[in-house]
Amino acid sequence: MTEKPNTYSALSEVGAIRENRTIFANIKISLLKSPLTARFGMVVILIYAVVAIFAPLIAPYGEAEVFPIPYAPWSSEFIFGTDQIGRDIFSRMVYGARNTVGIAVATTLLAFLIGGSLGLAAAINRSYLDLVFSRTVDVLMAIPQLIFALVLLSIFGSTVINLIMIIAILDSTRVFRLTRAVSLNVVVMDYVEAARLRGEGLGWVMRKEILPNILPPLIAEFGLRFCFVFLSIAALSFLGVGIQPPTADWGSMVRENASLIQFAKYDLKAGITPLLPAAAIALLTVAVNFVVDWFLHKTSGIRDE
Amino acid sequence: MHSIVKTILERLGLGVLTLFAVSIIIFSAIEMLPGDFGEAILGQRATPETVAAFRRQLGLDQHPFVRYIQWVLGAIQGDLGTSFSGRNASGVDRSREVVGLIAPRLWNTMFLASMTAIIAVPISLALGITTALFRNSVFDRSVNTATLTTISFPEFFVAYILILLMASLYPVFPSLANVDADTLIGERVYRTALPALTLTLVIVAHMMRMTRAAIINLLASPYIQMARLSGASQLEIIIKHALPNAWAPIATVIAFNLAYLVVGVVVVEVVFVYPGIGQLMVDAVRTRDIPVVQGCALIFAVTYILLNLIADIIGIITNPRLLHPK
Amino acid sequence: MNKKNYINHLSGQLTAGQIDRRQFMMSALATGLAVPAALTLAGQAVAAAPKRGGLFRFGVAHGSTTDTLDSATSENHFTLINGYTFGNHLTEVDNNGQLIGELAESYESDDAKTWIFNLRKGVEFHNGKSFSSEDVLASYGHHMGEDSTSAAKGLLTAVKSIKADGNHRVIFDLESANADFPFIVSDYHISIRPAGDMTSGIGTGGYIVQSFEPGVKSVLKRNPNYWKEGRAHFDEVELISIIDPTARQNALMTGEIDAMDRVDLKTINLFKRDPNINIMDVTGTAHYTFPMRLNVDPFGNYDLRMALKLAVNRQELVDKILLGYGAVGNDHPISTANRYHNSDMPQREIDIDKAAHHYKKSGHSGKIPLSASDAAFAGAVDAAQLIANSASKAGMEIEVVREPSDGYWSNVWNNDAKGWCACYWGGRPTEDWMFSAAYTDDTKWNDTNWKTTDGAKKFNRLVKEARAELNEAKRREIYYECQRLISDDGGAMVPLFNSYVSANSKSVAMGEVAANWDSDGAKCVERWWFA
Amino acid sequence: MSKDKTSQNILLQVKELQIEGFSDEKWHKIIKGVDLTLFKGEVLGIIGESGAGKSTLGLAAMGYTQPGCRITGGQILFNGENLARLSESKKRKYWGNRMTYVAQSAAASFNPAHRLINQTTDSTVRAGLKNRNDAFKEARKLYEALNLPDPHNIGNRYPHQVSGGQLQRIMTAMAMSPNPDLIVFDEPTTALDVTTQVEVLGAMRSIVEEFNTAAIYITHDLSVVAQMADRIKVLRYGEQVEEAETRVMLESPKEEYTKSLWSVRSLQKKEEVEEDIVLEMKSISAAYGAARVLFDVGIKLPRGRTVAVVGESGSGKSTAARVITGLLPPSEGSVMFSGESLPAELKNRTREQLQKIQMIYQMADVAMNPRQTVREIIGRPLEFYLGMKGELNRSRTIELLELIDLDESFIDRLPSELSGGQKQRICIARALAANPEVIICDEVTSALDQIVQEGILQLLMRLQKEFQISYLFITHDISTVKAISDQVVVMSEGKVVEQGLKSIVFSPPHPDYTQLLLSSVPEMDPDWLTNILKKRS
Repeated sequence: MTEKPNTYSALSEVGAIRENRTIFANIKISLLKSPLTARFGMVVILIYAVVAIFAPLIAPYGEAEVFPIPYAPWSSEFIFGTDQIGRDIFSRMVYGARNTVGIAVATTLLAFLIGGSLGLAAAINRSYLDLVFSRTVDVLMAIPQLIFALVLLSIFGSTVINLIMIIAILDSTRVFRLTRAVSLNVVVMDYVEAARLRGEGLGWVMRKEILPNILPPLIAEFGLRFCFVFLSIAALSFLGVGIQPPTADWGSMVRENASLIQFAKYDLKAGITPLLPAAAIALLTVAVNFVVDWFLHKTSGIRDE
Repeated sequence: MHSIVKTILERLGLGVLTLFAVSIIIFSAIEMLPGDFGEAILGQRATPETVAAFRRQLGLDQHPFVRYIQWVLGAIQGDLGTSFSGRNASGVDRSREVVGLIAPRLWNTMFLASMTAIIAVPISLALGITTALFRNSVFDRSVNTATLTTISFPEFFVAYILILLMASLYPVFPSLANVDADTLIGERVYRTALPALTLTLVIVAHMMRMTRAAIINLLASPYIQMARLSGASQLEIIIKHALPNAWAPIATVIAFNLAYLVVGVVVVEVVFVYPGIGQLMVDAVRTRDIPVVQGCALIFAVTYILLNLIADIIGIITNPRLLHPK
Repeated sequence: MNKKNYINHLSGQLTAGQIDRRQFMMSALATGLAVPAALTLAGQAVAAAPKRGGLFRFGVAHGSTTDTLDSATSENHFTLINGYTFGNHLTEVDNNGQLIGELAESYESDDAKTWIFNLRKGVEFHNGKSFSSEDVLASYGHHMGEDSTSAAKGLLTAVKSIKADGNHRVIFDLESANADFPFIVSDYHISIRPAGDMTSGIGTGGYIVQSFEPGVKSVLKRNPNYWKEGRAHFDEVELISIIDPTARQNALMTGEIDAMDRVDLKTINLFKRDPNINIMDVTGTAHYTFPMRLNVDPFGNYDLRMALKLAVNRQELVDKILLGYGAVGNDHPISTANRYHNSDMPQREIDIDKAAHHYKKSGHSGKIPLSASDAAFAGAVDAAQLIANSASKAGMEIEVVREPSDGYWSNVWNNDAKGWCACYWGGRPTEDWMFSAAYTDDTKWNDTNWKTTDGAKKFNRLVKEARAELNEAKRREIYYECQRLISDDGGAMVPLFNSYVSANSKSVAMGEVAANWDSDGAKCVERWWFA
Repeated sequence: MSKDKTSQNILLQVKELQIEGFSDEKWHKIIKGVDLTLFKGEVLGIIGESGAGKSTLGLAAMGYTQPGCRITGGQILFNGENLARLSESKKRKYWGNRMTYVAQSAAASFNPAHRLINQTTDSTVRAGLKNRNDAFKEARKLYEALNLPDPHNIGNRYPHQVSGGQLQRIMTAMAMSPNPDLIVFDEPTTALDVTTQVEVLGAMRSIVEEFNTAAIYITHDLSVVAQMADRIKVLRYGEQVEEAETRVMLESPKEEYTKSLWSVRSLQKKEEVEEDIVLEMKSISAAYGAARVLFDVGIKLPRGRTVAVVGESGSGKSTAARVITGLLPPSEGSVMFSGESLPAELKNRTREQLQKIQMIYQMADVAMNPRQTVREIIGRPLEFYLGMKGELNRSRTIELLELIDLDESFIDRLPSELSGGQKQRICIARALAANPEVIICDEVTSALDQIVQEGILQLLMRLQKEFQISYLFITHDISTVKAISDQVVVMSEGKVVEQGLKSIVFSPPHPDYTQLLLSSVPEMDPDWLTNILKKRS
């Protein structure tokens, strides 16, 4: 009984039960198997994307085109009526998709770029970098965000660029914490040690070894943060420093039309008007989170029966 | 217990450093804002003479560095200075102590925050636990969707909807929460109901989702399988086996949201005309009333630091590994 | 000078049933009032017989935690109303826009340079101190002098000295003649307070401050010893600062407050539908302007200024920015609510051809920057865009520059860095006051820098002349010419006069409403009552 | 050990059981129709390699399926009731009452938030079998019976306050507390060191005998099951291979597969002497912060030879590897490479120095980035050290794959698409790619099944011959040491206990520790445990 079992060879060893499929095939299977909520979310996101990209083709009128009748009622000419200076609300909703989602994406991307890279660096270099970054973030988080944003916007002027930069920087504190926390779990992995033993630099370790493995929670967080940018913009515009007109963004549109809601008992449609941009935000938030939940669920491998 | 005391002392030490940093940042930010108190107060009516007079009286003609040092020296001795408003050369100096200005508003803010917390925390925990228990059920999905919807509405909008429903269409609660120091507690609760509900809707989603996630995260642990195999029911598993180990992340989220209730509710304060500390700080920023801004910022930072510290302590107390080291 | 007071007095008697209608008419006509006017007055007085009592809650659109009871730094409408509620001034503007004595029973001057104010006797401050000339001296001292930080400091620079002549007479000596000086002393900053206590909210007014929470509310109780008759009807008053318009309107609709100022024009048509609410709009003296600085290129050019003035569609601005709640302006700051509004001058209308003609003549080309921010007035950016839109038809390219709200008044307005911007003027009760606030060559707020042209020189000369002129007809003539000069040659584009739009519950009653400030001249608390 | 094997004495009967598991978006069969019969008071051993479905079967015996699994056919009759059909709430009445479970990792299976005695008695009290006080008393008796130190107070501790071996015994006490009819032991000693394993096995066996409880004992280690079971069932790919009484099975296995399992280690390297020392640890002491872990350790690695460092967990053998690689600079001493002193810290070493010493890890799973393909994993050192790019890189990668008995078809796979053995081979290829002179192998076979282990060891030996690579082979497994080493270093508590040529170290006389270590390795003899316990007591 000394001979090797004839059934054995390294080549024929059976790996985990997994077929070797192309990425495309995997995506297709995932989509087919996705729960209803995730599909709903994806459809909604797709519609938003289409609307945002083709806004000028879809919107019946221009973003800043002014008509003589302010607050025109709902009609075939103006589907959702016009706003306080006579701009078509539907057209502004459509352009709003582009501006709002665009700004939100830009802001969130920037926040993740800053928070993510600093968080990663802190997690890898656990000495002085970590100390400096973590303490700085502590300090920033101890300052009320909204009021700080207000102050910064007043200092630098509330242009779209500044708005994006400031919200991104303030938001990046949370991204930093998350990235650092999840990276710490990855940093202790042997393959990271292997890369360091090989003599790889910080940049390579961050980009190639850690980043791909912390993406799922980051993407999930991205979904949430992304939605909160709308809210930050809405809150800032409530305090008077949001996106400047005539740029249509949903947060400011809610703000501009919010007072109509109190008159729902006199004019239901007018009362509903401010709900439209709010609902647009809510729908996107819910949709994004449905997809994110599903994605997290898939990637984390947690089976909750 | 030794480790807890050590942690607390360490955190408090760091907290003091954080306060320093916060005060420097806030001070420089306000310095960088265009204009000063005189210009802000006088607005269109400002003349170089009156503005100069203001600057002289308020000591704004000194170098910012000197002013900051003076402020810090005062703050260390517990003197947060006096508000710029009300100071005057002629007549009596009726400038208000920053502490006196902040105290009643802080009490209001704390009252609203506590009231919201009393409503929101049990609801979030209950929802978090039940959704974890019935995960992926219709109940779970509808609670998730509902809470997501509420957080995706801007705060002021939630407030308007509540006003419409509960003050205008069906007048249950007042739409103004204008309380003052003499308001009796019952009246206060009644007047604060709508802002508290608004904030509840705003924060429940976050806390509930995190509670749910923290519990579900633990459900994959081997000891949960062990508990099941020792005959524990689903509810028992979640309450007795998962929850005790989930307190640390839950406490962190609750602390974060409570801090938000104290520092971040300026919009709700405006809508309900609630005399809280957020509005005070925004006004002070607008008028460049630096001592008041600094005072508010310190209060906020202290709140944030203390709440986080409490969350950490809860994390230690509920974790035998940290509470009873080997 | 005391005609108005007398009529008020009569009205009070009529209301209280002390005299009958016929007596009232007789006495009123005896003062020289026209019959219809007297009839109206009598009708008002009877129909709206004021009743004593109740708690009046007023929602104010302003209010800041930095507010104080010191009138010197009164910066917003909250402190303005609050100040009028507990304090009095030497004179007041009544609800017809007439100046009447308040704490000064009467006032006189021979040369418009030395003004004598005869003070009312038997008036007591809330703290029991009786009112006398020392209080006037102290109160004025509060706003004058090098160290004063009062916003009224600029108004009183012309005062050379103030002397007391006995306990109830004060003599003001001015640097130069000013026929409108009695108007100036009605300015809301110059409240009369007891000597030695300018800041704690002790006044002689109809209400006594019970508590004051800056930026939140002010609670006041009726002054049982109020000297003014037929005023201060409510027992208690709460002024509540509600900055958010939606919250304010909600509060009114849900009965949390009884009246409010600054109705949100955007929703006014819906708001009107509430059956329990009255909307009130009054054309006042407040106006929106777009000052062009003559010392900044290219606005020194008369033709360019004229081209721009002709290229504005004023009616569109009224319709869209004010939703009709306002009136078109004629490029000068004098409102129809003022005494000497030039009604002879034709209204300037949009005239693209003429504008194009002037533009061509100016020789200018390229973009013309126009700075705006909603800090100037609500809808300023929209208004600027509408102007840009109509001017483009005349071939002018206006570039609207959005400026940050914060610090707008320091960094944009009245600043040589910006040649043209949006601006708001609250209006002044007199022509001279308005002119000397923003148009004469000696004011720091001359936001157009219109000083050196021939028109400006003439204007400045005329204003000085009018100040010393006590003859009404002559003053009218001079002021008509002043308005023409500003409108034609000046740097100001004044396309809009905004109305004060406020709302109140139908349970609140009032007489004729003043136009000099929002909320019945900011004296609604003193003047209104519960029906 | 005679048992009454009449049908009324049957405790558990599993018939034609089929279980499926869900993965990769599909249901896969895990258990393919297995029968099982267990009599009262009998211990059944289930043995098989990873993926054989032995744990799934063990849990299914309790009517329990793990999340993501489902029973698709067959019956599980416990005292005549079919557990496969019962709702979970009904099954709960059995769990923790009539049937209990002892998990592989006691450290992870105790709830960190509760005291041990509460957890020990939890199910007993819940089932209403005893009141709290009695249950506590009973538990303390069990602790005593299981030879736990301070049995009266140990229950008041929290899980993290006691050692792994003690935890495993407390978990046994927990399983015994309700005095069940059936206990399922799921690899209960796999995570323990050999010296601890002996004690735990002894304690478990005696208590099962004492209470006459029926048990299912699941393990992959034949010599362990030989000590515990009355009967042994061999599983493979979810199917039964064969089943027999323990002694019968050990002496005459019928199936080819069983025989191959029995064959254990055929591999035996002949030791060779070499004077040329490529790597040397010179009186190294090291510490993690204040905790000193290495004391004056000196190890010499001859060129082209294998030095096995053997010891139990906490002996400092892995720390030694960290010192050599520069991850942990020593507090004293130095590391010499080819006669030259290496910089203590990783960041001060040159690329050439790094290239010469490569490392292979125990868990191939976490040693490879799960998001990188085989080509990236192997190609990176080629590019990094040797500057190979593009086609050159690819062809060298394929060469390396062939060298480790894999082929080109693997080049675009992700680690998750490989088996355990294949993963470890890829790790070897990655180390090889750098053209190293020394490879540190840290427990590289301990996570693998026996057969696979053997393949890996053979590969390593072949590579050593071909490329004259020196191995520093860290392991706790004596048979592996015997298989591969030329020299042996025995470590304990941070010190070198004994070192020298394999033949010398493995032949008596031994120092005490070596003796304990060697004698604790279970043998295939069913009486081994009885004998060794007797000898030690």
